[in-house]
Order: sequence, then structure tokens, then C-alpha cells
Amino acid sequence: MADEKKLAAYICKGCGLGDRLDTPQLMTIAEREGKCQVVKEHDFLCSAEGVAMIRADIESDGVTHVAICACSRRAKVEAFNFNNVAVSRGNLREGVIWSQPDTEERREVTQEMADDYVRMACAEIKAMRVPEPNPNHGSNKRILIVGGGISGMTAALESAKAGYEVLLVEKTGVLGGWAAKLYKRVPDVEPFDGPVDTGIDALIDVVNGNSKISVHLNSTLSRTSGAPGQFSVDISQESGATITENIGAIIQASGSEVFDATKLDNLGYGKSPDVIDQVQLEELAKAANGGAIKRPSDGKEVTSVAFVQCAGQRNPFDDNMLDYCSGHCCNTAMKQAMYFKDANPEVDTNILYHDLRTPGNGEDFYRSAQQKGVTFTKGFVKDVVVNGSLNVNFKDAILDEVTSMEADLVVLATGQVPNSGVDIEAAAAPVEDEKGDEQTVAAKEEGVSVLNLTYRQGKDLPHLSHGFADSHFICFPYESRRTGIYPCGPVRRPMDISQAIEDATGAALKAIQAVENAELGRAAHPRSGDLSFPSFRKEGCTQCKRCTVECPFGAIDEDEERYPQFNEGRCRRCGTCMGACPVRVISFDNYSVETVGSQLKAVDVPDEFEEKPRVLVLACENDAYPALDMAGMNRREYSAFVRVIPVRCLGSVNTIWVSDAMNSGYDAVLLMGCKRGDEYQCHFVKGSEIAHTRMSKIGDTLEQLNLEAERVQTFEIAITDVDRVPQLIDEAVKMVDEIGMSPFKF
Amino acid sequence: MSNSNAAMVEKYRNNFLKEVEANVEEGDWVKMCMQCGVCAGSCPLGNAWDHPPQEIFMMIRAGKREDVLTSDSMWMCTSCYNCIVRCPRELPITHIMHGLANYAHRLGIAPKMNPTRRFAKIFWDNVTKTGRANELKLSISLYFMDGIVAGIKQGLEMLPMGLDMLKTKRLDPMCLISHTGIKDTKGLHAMLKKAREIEDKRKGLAS
Amino acid sequence: MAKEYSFYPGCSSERKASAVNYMTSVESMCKTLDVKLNEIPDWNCCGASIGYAEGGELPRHSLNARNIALSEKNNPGQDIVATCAACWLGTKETHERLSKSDQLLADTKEALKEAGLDMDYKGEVNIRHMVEVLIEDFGYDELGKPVKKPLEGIKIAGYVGCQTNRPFGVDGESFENPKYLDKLVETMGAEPVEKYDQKVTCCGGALAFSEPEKSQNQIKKIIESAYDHGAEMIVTPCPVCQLNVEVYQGMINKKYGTKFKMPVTYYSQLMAVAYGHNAKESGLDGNIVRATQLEEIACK
Amino acid sequence: MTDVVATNETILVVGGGISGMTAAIEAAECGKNIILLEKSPALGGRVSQLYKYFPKLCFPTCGLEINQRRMKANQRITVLTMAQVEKIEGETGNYNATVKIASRYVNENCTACGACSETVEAEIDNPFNYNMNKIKAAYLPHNMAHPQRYVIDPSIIGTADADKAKEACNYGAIDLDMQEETLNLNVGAIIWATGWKPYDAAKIQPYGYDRYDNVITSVEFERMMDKFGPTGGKLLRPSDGKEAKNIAFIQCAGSRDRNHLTHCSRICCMASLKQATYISEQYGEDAEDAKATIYYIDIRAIDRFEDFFKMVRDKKTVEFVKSKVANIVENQENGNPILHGVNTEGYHRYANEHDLVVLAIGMEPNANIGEVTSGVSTDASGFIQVHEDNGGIFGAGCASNALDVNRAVQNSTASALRAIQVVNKVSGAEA
Repeated sequence: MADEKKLAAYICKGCGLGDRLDTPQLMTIAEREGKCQVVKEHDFLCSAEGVAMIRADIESDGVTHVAICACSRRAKVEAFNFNNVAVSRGNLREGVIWSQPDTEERREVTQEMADDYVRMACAEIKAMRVPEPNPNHGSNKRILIVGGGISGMTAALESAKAGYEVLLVEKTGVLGGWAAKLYKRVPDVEPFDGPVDTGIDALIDVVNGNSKISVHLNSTLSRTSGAPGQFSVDISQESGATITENIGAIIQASGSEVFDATKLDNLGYGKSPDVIDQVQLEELAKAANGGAIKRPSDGKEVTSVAFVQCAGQRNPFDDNMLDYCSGHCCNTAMKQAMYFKDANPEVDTNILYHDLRTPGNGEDFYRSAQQKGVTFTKGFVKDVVVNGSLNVNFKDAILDEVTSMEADLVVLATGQVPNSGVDIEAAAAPVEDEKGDEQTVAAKEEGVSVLNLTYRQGKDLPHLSHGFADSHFICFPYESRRTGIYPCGPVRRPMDISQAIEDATGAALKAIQAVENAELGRAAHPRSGDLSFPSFRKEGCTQCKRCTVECPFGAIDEDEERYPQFNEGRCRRCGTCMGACPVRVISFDNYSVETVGSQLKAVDVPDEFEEKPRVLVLACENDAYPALDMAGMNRREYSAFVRVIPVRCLGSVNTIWVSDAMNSGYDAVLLMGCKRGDEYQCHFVKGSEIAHTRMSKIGDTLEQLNLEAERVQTFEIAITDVDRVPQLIDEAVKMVDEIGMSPFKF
Repeated sequence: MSNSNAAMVEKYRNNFLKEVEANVEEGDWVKMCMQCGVCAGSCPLGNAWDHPPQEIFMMIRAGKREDVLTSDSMWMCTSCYNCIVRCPRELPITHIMHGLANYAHRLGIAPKMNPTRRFAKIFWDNVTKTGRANELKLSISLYFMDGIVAGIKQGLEMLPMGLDMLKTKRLDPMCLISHTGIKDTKGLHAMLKKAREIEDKRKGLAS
Repeated sequence: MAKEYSFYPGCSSERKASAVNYMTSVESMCKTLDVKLNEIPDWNCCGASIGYAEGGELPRHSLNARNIALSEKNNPGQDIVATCAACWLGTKETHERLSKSDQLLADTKEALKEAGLDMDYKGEVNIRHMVEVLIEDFGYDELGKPVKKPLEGIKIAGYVGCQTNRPFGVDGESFENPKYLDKLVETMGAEPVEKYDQKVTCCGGALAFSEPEKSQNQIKKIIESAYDHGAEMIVTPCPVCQLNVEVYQGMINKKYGTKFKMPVTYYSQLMAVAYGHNAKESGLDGNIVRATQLEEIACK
Repeated sequence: MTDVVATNETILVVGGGISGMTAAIEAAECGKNIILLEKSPALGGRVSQLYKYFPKLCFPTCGLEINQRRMKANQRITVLTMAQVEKIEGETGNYNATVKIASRYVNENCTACGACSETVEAEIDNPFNYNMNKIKAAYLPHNMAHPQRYVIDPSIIGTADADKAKEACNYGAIDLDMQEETLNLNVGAIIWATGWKPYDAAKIQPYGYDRYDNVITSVEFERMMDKFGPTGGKLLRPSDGKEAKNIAFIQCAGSRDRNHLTHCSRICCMASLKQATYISEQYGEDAEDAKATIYYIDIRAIDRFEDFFKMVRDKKTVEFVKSKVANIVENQENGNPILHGVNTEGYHRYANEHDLVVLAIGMEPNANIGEVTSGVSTDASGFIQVHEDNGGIFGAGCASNALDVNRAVQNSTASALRAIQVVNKVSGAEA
């Protein structure tokens, strides 16, 4: 059906469009130039009546492609939401009359703007196909969980409770993870006054007893391939046997390891058996089981204990130490001090801290610890001297003196180290010389992979700072860079049990969402619900691999013939591959080199004597375009010589658009994307960055056309740049004024 | 009385916090301090404190018994209660300061010459003698605290004030000879004696 | 129908004591408001804020408990009302402490037995400051009604001080910026200096005797700010505040070369005058720094 | 008359802030039907009033844009603004919620053309800017307002202004006779995402928020940085409109305090660290006279936020003082707040004068669930606890704990699944 097109254009006269613009002329343009079979205008297009008119044309008149020439694509979305038709929006309101002064001298150029936006809207639908769901989508809904700790078990149980089959793989011989090693845990409901049972045994029983959950102990993943709804994994068992399973989505709850305390010999670790970390203290507490805790060296009952916080943590100055804070240690130390106090109030328990970090109701827990006689000292521990007794030397920050305390036992609050597998970026890092090469090989082998993905881009999830497999985003903690694979628990960021439980439950929802979307062949966040997917013409492909390298989500592998192999289920529809392709064989039904290219060509470029320059803006739909909208809403004026085309991501910008623009006589092209670099705000990770690199290379092309380099510029735009974007546009026009019009006008 | 000091040192060897919790008025609140320092900043005579309350609490935990009990910081408390109402942990700081001062005083290791300590004693003796304050005697004994000469000097300095008070009939010379206190002084004294006994017993102080 | 209270005057309110003029004005004020004050027979000193050092804990509480016991015995069912901040605070503190600790209560009763009062202590009374009585049992409107001679045109700074304000304070008032004195001043037809920013600064209390320099430094701030904000007079609810802020002005002037001559009055004096009592009845003769403006109105 | 289709397979989400939107969208993208209630005229909640997020210093409206696009594209979500729950009855899988919808006086015909606002003269306090400036009584709540629809303030109903607004509208969007409505919704599960409110700063008397113009709260400070805020994006202090350069941040303003909120509000340390960067953003990294001083008890930059703490600590323009400020007095001459206190790291007494004081104000839950139904477990601070007694009602975001945005979203996503489990049971899908 995508082939029998029937194009329709609708011109709205509301919101002052009718008064400011010559709409009959717009209709003529849509008809003559836009080649629309149906062209109608309406006083109030978004009204029930107006929308009904359009629906009628779709249902009874067979309209398949609709160009709405009214307000911005961000306005009245619900009203113009038609299923199974291709829709484009000509932005005549925010983009034209609201950004142009209502004056006589500007009337002509304002009309030209509107004319062009109508041409563009028509050209766009002409090049569009109505997207249909991805045909080779998978519909397996089973959820694989990697890791049998509290996070993994919670994720398993919560998924099962929602009615989904679960496969849980645990590398050790038992479920429970770290939580099972604890004597008691910090409370997460009232009263927050003392250690409570972990409840881990009960949880293990429930998991084992749940018919929807099948548990594989002593097992690891030796291969993971496929896509949401159709993953295939090899599970290697201790026995050596390997079984292959099909699943729909993956939750990586591979947890954390404890920091290697042997690096802390200055704190006496390794020098005395009575200097231990928090995990070892839990073992002692378990052994004592409510009775007096005995010290390892001689089994003597502990009468005094010093807790040294931030041991090997919060230390950016030493590469062997952790930069970050593990978050739970303050509460854990208090809990452990209470072990002693509850057994025998006479035991001296002192916690040496830098900043006491007990957010939320942890503050009650803190007070309770003080109530029980746990003492707190803001102090910086220099070292722990072992000579028969243990002497903790520290600077007392309050009394402002270097002093020391003696203790039977010293407990070091060492931190959590994520078990996030191989650092694929480090592994893939380019190497200069032989030596370097060896190093990278070493780096590649360093660390055991958790997922063993067969993805071209590497075996595991990309790491972020400090090796955590976290999402980069604040508002989207589950925006994983491998669609359908969701990390949760301390592999994502340091966290305590309560947060791990919340996190695992959230990850379970995302996994469920992934399989449900996969079945419908739809995109996941951020373009949720998008049915389009990339397809490519094998004939034209030169196997340059740019698409496979640049895909931010590792969605593209290579087949045995080394052609790109698209895993649509893993694709997030950003179009970076399309932008990367030098031979332009990659496209989406509703977004392609054609849909944008034809728009910019549709623009009527006046010859140079008219002294009406044309500046093309390719604007990221998430930041720059909304900023322009809001500029209009707030009546910020900018040059009428600009023509704006929204793009899914600057990563999708193919350089051909720029050279086409130049060839068709535009005087400047501005690319407006979001923030790049370490603190990038691009939801397609590197789109903005890639575009920047590509454009820096386009200089040569311009030279060939002997055009000034400044005619093509890239900007980082934030959605709040409501004043800045108009400025940039005006500056560009001014720049053209100075260097002169493009010679390529016909 | 310093023998009781020795006794306490013996009894609570290097656990000053426990000693304070047991023997000092409201002492069991000390452990609840979180070192925010709002009390230190709230004290009207703050500048006069060698160690502000929050620091004293830290010193107690650190076992600095001598430094705390011989300090005259607590004696700078004017009982304005600013610290109490602002403390985010609701420590009765004013009372703890009073308690520490009193405890040091009872152990006989409070700073001998601290004027507030001495005035406090004079005041207490004055009011408990007859059951009511005799302001004239009070001021006179206050001036002669440091002996006749200093007393006369002080007295002269204060003379204009004294005269003002006399003029406005807010001071009565007759009080020197005929101050009427309460009727049941006998009962009062017995009561106070008993109270002191009980308190000393509780705190293991030899009276 | 008169309101009756069990009255605890305190040492400073005694005949020819430092706050005798406070007492005088309170009596006149109560006369107008038809308040009957039944003095607690044979009441004793509260020990004051300085009592802790020599007195310790239990003896101090015994002193106050004795007064409470005497009140409960002789003025049953009546709230204890004190005019002195220290008396009020000391008694209220003991009352609270004993109600919280059975140990302390038992010990105190054992001590009271020596004074033959152990059976009389029940701890069921309310301990209130006269200001509370005025605000809560009457209210500003009621207090305004008997005003015969509004104190027009006098700018008065309400100096609340510490102990009527902290730690208990007057219900509904803030510790940092209590407004009741301003409201009383307004009710009496005078002009409150609302921006006065030293209204809760400590005057040094008992340390005025033992640490004169430090205290006078405080007092200086209190008076200076009053002048800075255009006050012509300071009003206070506390005898210690009144005494300290008034009598040391001379010495401060000597030491700092200031020219302080700021009258410091009691709220009850303002009220007595406004209610039409003469200067003597209003205790104005007791002010070392003459409150001339009040005297003029009182003579009218 | 609003007509809403709801069944006991529908999930009701109460609160249209980041938490409520997240819960609604995530559940809807799992194929569930959602009714999302918001009591104000537009979605977005408190995050839409923030200038930047910590630790990335990115703009909340960026994520809001994505969430709104997801929502507009999703026909499974019904949004009801100006709506509040009055009563909840029933049990897990079958609740009846009574919902009151206040009159907006503007119907769905509104095209947000702004004609009404241009004609109306009356102005009202602007709630979006914490009443620090005024807006027309016919207004669009803010630039990102969704639904993008104007509101007529009740205060002008019955006045000439209102009639002028009505005449100005060419689309019959203004209905001055619009009546308050009450709906009864039958739903299977309820997500309570009513968020938080800043603790009443006036109650912290020693800091004189009610007495001194130049003592403001962190949420107000946040609005100052916004180009569309009350000061047009400049740090101008209220007393005299002068640029505030030497700014104090007081931590635990209302939090960790038995006289106020006993819990730690978690976000305030990070918020102040973030706001300290605003100063160098406005005046430059090396500005001689621009300075942030942070008065704290403990800096609670937990887990990876430590990196942010370090970044701020290394700035020349930022200083840290370990001290809970005792009180603030005002310099009579210039209106500068003077902070009194003691730096407890070695006992240093200070009386520091600043241009402006920002109170890192505590987070008070806005849960008030007890008012509409009984049996939902809340802690002493009023946060909704995870508890089996809660049945099919789940707290989400800051109604459930003092959370930063990231954790609030995490928690809301979890709550969405808990609600889905309930409605799946109803539909038998989980069997």
C-alpha cells in the first residue's frame, strides 16, 4: 500500500495565520509545486471539525500522506495523531508568524517563509512511506537474569509476579550474593532503630519455589546474541555442559566485589588478623550470632572496636583507591557497631568518619546508634600501627589535634567495586606501536566478560565512570546503551540493599517493556513506539563499516560476507547509520536522505541579485527545535531568511545534505545539536559528537566548491537557549552579509 | 573533697563519657551531639568560652577529663537557653553545662578563683540561710569577696548604683540587721541537707 | 467575678527589694483587671539560674518543689503565677523534671518529708508567668478595654530577654522574635519599635555581678540598638533584665563615654499608667532613670 | 463534561511531576491503560521549576521534552489536570477513586495563541516562580506547559477582564461558566506520586526568612537562574535588586533537626553544590568578588556524586565551613545578612557578612494519603512506606522517600511494575 500514495495538504488559518499570510497562495503552492491531490484550508484546523475533515479524507478519499501546514509539530500532537498515514508538519505559526514582526516591510519575506515551509512539508510526505512494524521481530517474552544476589532474585520475583517466565543464572553454587553473607541488615521501614533480619533465606525459598523461575547455579553466559524478543544465549555449567536458551530480554544483576583491602596495608590490613573489612565483620557477627564477638587473632572477646570509614574510598589522588563513595558504609558501620552494643553495652565502639552520610531516614538510624552509645569522631585516619595492640592514629578534625586510639579490632569500610565485565572501550582503544598493541591485547583479556555478547562492538555493556554500567542520564536511569539489556544493583552505581531492591524492580519493568515492544516491532525509549527501522540496499553497500562502528547501540553486526547486519530490535532509530553512510544506502520509511534532501531542495532560493540569502538550519528535534519553538512562543524575532528542518539526531545528518544545500545556493548551513563530550546530553550518545567530526571534515568539500568554511557551522544547543538560537541565526545572516552571497544560485 | 575526685578517676578510669553520664545533670545526653556547633555560635558570652559546649562534648568523648572539669568555660553560662532551643538534637545544653560546673565544683577541681563559682556559692548560702535572698548582704559579701581593700574599692565603684537603689527604695539598709526570711527555716535546712545526702549517695560523692 | 491565682512573688519583689516597684505596678494592674493574687504562704527562693553551682540538682528542685507543695496545700486548684522570670522558669523546670522522672520525684519527696510536705506535692498545677495570664486568660482586646490614658506618642522597645522566652516561652511566640511585648505596647496606645533587633539578647543575668565587663558589653548592645531604632523607653517582663539594663547605664557611660539615659520599665508599669493609676501606684518612683513621659501621663 | 474510560485494569497515577509522568509512561509503554492526575494546570512538577540538574548540570526541560513527546504519542495515557483525589475506596484490583476537577475556564479548543492573555489586565502572583513575580490572570503556566492550554485565574471570574478574555478568543475556548466536576474512577491499582513541598522556611526562626529580604530558599534561588524567571536569569537580591555575588548556602535548613524535619532530605547538599556552580557560571571562574560559602554539618554527596563534590570543592569560588549557622542578623546599613556561628573544625568563631543567603530547604512529603484513604503505611515523616497493608496503592518518588531525581525515577519505575502486577492479576495475564 505504501506505493499507491495520495497526498493531501491542509492549510490552517487560525491563530492569525489567515490574517498574516496569503493562504490562497499557499494552497496553490501545495497543489502546483507540492503535487498534492487534496488541498484544503480551514479556519481552525485543530478543532474537532477540522480534524474530522482530515479523517474523512483519509477514510473515504484514500488519503495516505498528510501535510499539516499550521503550528509546530510539537503543538496539537494529539489532535493530528492519525494511524497508518504519513504525516508532516509545516510550522507556519511558531516558525513563521510568531518569529516575524507583523510589519509591512517584513510581509513579503514572511510570506516567502510560509511558502517554503509548505513546499517542504509537501516534499517531505512525497518522500515518505507509511512505516510498518519490523517484520522480523521476536516475540519471546522470557526474561534472563544474570546474577542471583538480592538484585537478581528481586528482579526475577517481580518479573514472575507480573506473569513472565524467568531464567536466572548464578555463577556460584548458591543464591543470595552478598546479602546472604550478612548477619543482619539496615532497616528500610520504621522503626529505624537497629539491625533487622535480612530475610534472604525466605527470599531464596520463594524464588526456588516459584514455578515461573528456573534457576541455573554454577553457570555463566558463554554467548549472548540476538535482539530484544529474540536473544539466544549459551549457558555454560560447571559440569562443562552448555545449554542454549532463547529469551526476550536480559537483566544484568552481576553485582559488585569488595575492594581489595590488601592495598590498605598502611591501615594494618594483612599485618594483623584483627584488622578486617566490613564483610569479615559480618562473618564474625554471624559466628557470634548475638553473643559476644570474638577477635580473629586469639578469640578474645572484643572490648573496643574502631570503625575506619572511607577506607580506600573518596580518594581521587591515588589510582589504587576508589574515587567514589560507596554510599552504604556509614549505615553499615553503625549497624555493625550496634552488633557489639546490643550484645554488650560495655564494648567501646567508635566510628571515625569524614562526612557521616545517612540520607533519608538513615538519620533516625544515626540517632539510634548514638542512643546505644556508639561514639562518632570526625577524623582522618593516618595509619593503624600494629604492635601487639592496634593503634589508630588520626587527626581529630573537631579538637584539631593528631591523636590515636587503641582498639582490639579495627573494621575498614572498604567500598564496592562493580562486576561489570570487560571495558569494551578500553579494549577497542586504538594502539600506536607494537608495545601498545600488546597492552591492548592485555586490556582485552583483562576482566572476565559477564554477557559475552557477540556484538561487533564488544562483549559487555559499555562502562561509564569508575567502571559502572550505569545509564548516563538523570531522568532516564534505565537508558541502557544495549537495547533490551538492563543493568541493576551495584553494578550500576554503588548502592545499599533497599536501593538495590527498588532498582531491580524498575529494571524488571524495563525488561518487560522491552519484550512487549519487541513483539509489536516498535522502538524503545527515547523514540518509543516508532515503527520505522533502518533498511539498506545491499547492492550499493561498499562494506566501509562506518555504520557498524558508529551505531551508538551496537545494533549493527557484520554478516559472514562482511555486509552490515541490522538487528532492528536493538535499533533506537536515531539514524546515525544513515548519517554515516557515504553511499546513502541506509534509510527509514519515514526518515531518509530523501525526506530531508527533498525538503531542502524544495526551498525556493532567490538569485543573488534579490539579496535574500538563505540559511539552512538542521536542528536536533529534542533540544534545538523546541528552543526555536519557545523562541516563537515568546515572540523572539529572527531573520526571515532561515529555513529550519528538524532531524532525529545530528548523528543522522548525512554530509550530502550539506553539499546539496550548498549546490542549491544556500548561503550557510547551521547544524544545531545537543551537548557533546563527557557530560553529553545526546540521548543517542555520540550523535552530536559524530556530526561535529563529520562537519570538520567537510571543509575540503567546501574548498573544492571554493566556498568559505564558515558557511557551515555546528553548534551545541540546549533546550533552554531560547534567546541564543535566534541570535545564532541572525549572526549567520550577518556573516553572509559580510562574506557575500553564495555563488551557487541559479 | 578532692579525695572524691581521686575516687572518680579510679572508678571510671579513662571512660569520662560514662562518668559524665552517671554523675552530671542530664549527662546522658552528651552522646547525642552531632557536632553541628549551633550551641557554640548561640552563646551570648561565646567569646569568653575556651571550649564551647559542642567542643566540650567532643572532649568528653575523647576522655579529656582534666581539661573539661578544670575549665572555666561552663562558668560563662548565663542561662539564656539559646543553645537549648536551637539544638537540632534537643540536648539540654544549658543544664549539662550547669551540671558539669556543679560536678567540677563538688569534686573541688573547678577553677578556684572563678568569680561566678564564688558568687554562686555566696548566693546559695545567702538564700538558703533564711530561705529568701537578702540582696544587700548579697552585694556586700560579693564586694568583699576578695578581701576588705578590694571590697572597699569595689564598693566605691558601685556606690552610685547603691545610692540609686537606696533613693528608689529598692535597697534597704535595715536588711543588714533585720532581714525576714521564711518561717520554717528549720524544715528548709533539713530538706536541703537530705536532698544533698541523697544526691551524693546517687553520685557516689563523699559529702 | 475575680480571677484567682496562687501567687509566687519571689525575693526581688519583696518590700524594699530590687523589683519592689514591679510588684507595686502589678498590684495596681491586677486591681484594674480584677485579678486576685493569693500569695503562697512561706514561699522560698527558687534558687535562681545561678543556684545550680552550689545547690546541685536535687536541692534546687527541692526548693521549687516546696513552693509547689505549699501552693497545692494552701491554694488548691489554683495555677501558680510568678512575676519574676527566674522564679517562673525555676519552678516550671522542676515541675517538668519531676513529672518526667519517677526517680527524681521519689528523691524529692523524700527530701520534702523533712519539711513535712511530701504528702502535699502532687504536681498537678500549671506554673505560669504573669504575662501568660494576661495574654491567655484575658487577651489583648480585653486588656485594651480598661485603658483610660493611652500612652500616645511614646516609642517603646520591647525587650523580652531570655527566661520568659526560652526554653518554654509564651505559647505561639517565636524564640527569636517574640511579639507579645510589642502587642502589649500597642494595646496600651504607645508605639512599639518592632524592628528592635536585640529584643532577645541576654543581659548577662546573674553574671552581671560576677562578670561585669562581659555583661555590660551585652547591656550596651541592648540599649544602643534601642536608641538606633528610635526608642524612647525599654519595656521588659523580667526583674533581672530590668535591673541590669537600668542600673549599669551610669557605669557603661563612664566606661564607654556613651550618654545612655534610657528608662527601663515593666509592662505592668505601662499598663498601670494606661489604666489611670498614678505615678506612685505605677511604681514609677522606683525607676532610677526616670520614665518622665509616663510620669507626665500619670499626672494628667 | 470530562468523559474518561476506566476499568479495574486501569492504573491511576496521582501526581504529574517527574515521578508520576515516569510511572505513567513506563506502564503505558508496557501496554497498560493509565489515568494521570495533576492538581496544577500543567504537568512537570517541581523539576520543571529547576534551572539545572546535578550532577550533569543539564536542563530538566530536556528530559521533560522527551517524556512529553512519549506521552503525546501514547494513546493509552489520559491526562487530567487541575484534578485532585478526594476519596479512595475499595481494595486491591478494584478501587473507586473520587476525583475533583477544578475549573480551568478554558476548554480543549484552546490553541495557546495567547490572545486572551494580551487583553486581560489583572495580574496574579506567579506560582511557577514561587510568587516572586506576577503574571496575567489569563496565562500559560510555563513554556513547556503540557497540556499547552491557557488558564483563567478564578480571581477574575465575574469581572470585565474575564469577559474581555472571552471576546478575545476566536475559538470558543473560554467558558466562563465552567463548573467544577467530580468523577468516580474505577481502577485496579493506584500510584501515589504527589511529590514534596519545601519546608516552611519561616519556621526556622534563627534565620529570619520572614524578617530579612535577602534570606531566600534554594527553590527560589533556582528560579533566579532561569531566563524566564523573576530576575530574568540574573542573581539579583530581593532587597535592592543588586547583583548578589558573595552568597552563603546554609545546609540542613529544616532537615536533620528535631525542631523541624527529623530526616535528612538527601538532595540539599547536592543542590547547594550545584547552585555554587551557578555563581561561577554568572560571574566567571576567576571572579574576584564572587564567592559561594557552604555552611554544612556533613556533605552528603553519596556514591558517584562524590565526583561532583570534588569538582565543586576544587573551584576557587567555593568555600566550605563545617558549621550549623547559629543565627542571622541584618546589617542595618546595607541589608546584608550577617551569619553568626562557629566553625567546629578547630573552633573558629565567625560573623560573616554576605550579599544573599540561600537556605538549602528541607524536603517535606506532600503525600497526605491519609486524608483520602486509610490503611496506607507512612513513616513518622509522612513518607509512604513499602508495606503489604498498602494493597494496590503504591508510593512513588518523593511521596515515598527523600529522593533525588534519579532515584525518584528509579522508584517510580519500580512502582509502575508493582501496579502492573496488580492489574495483570485482575486480567488473569499473570496466570
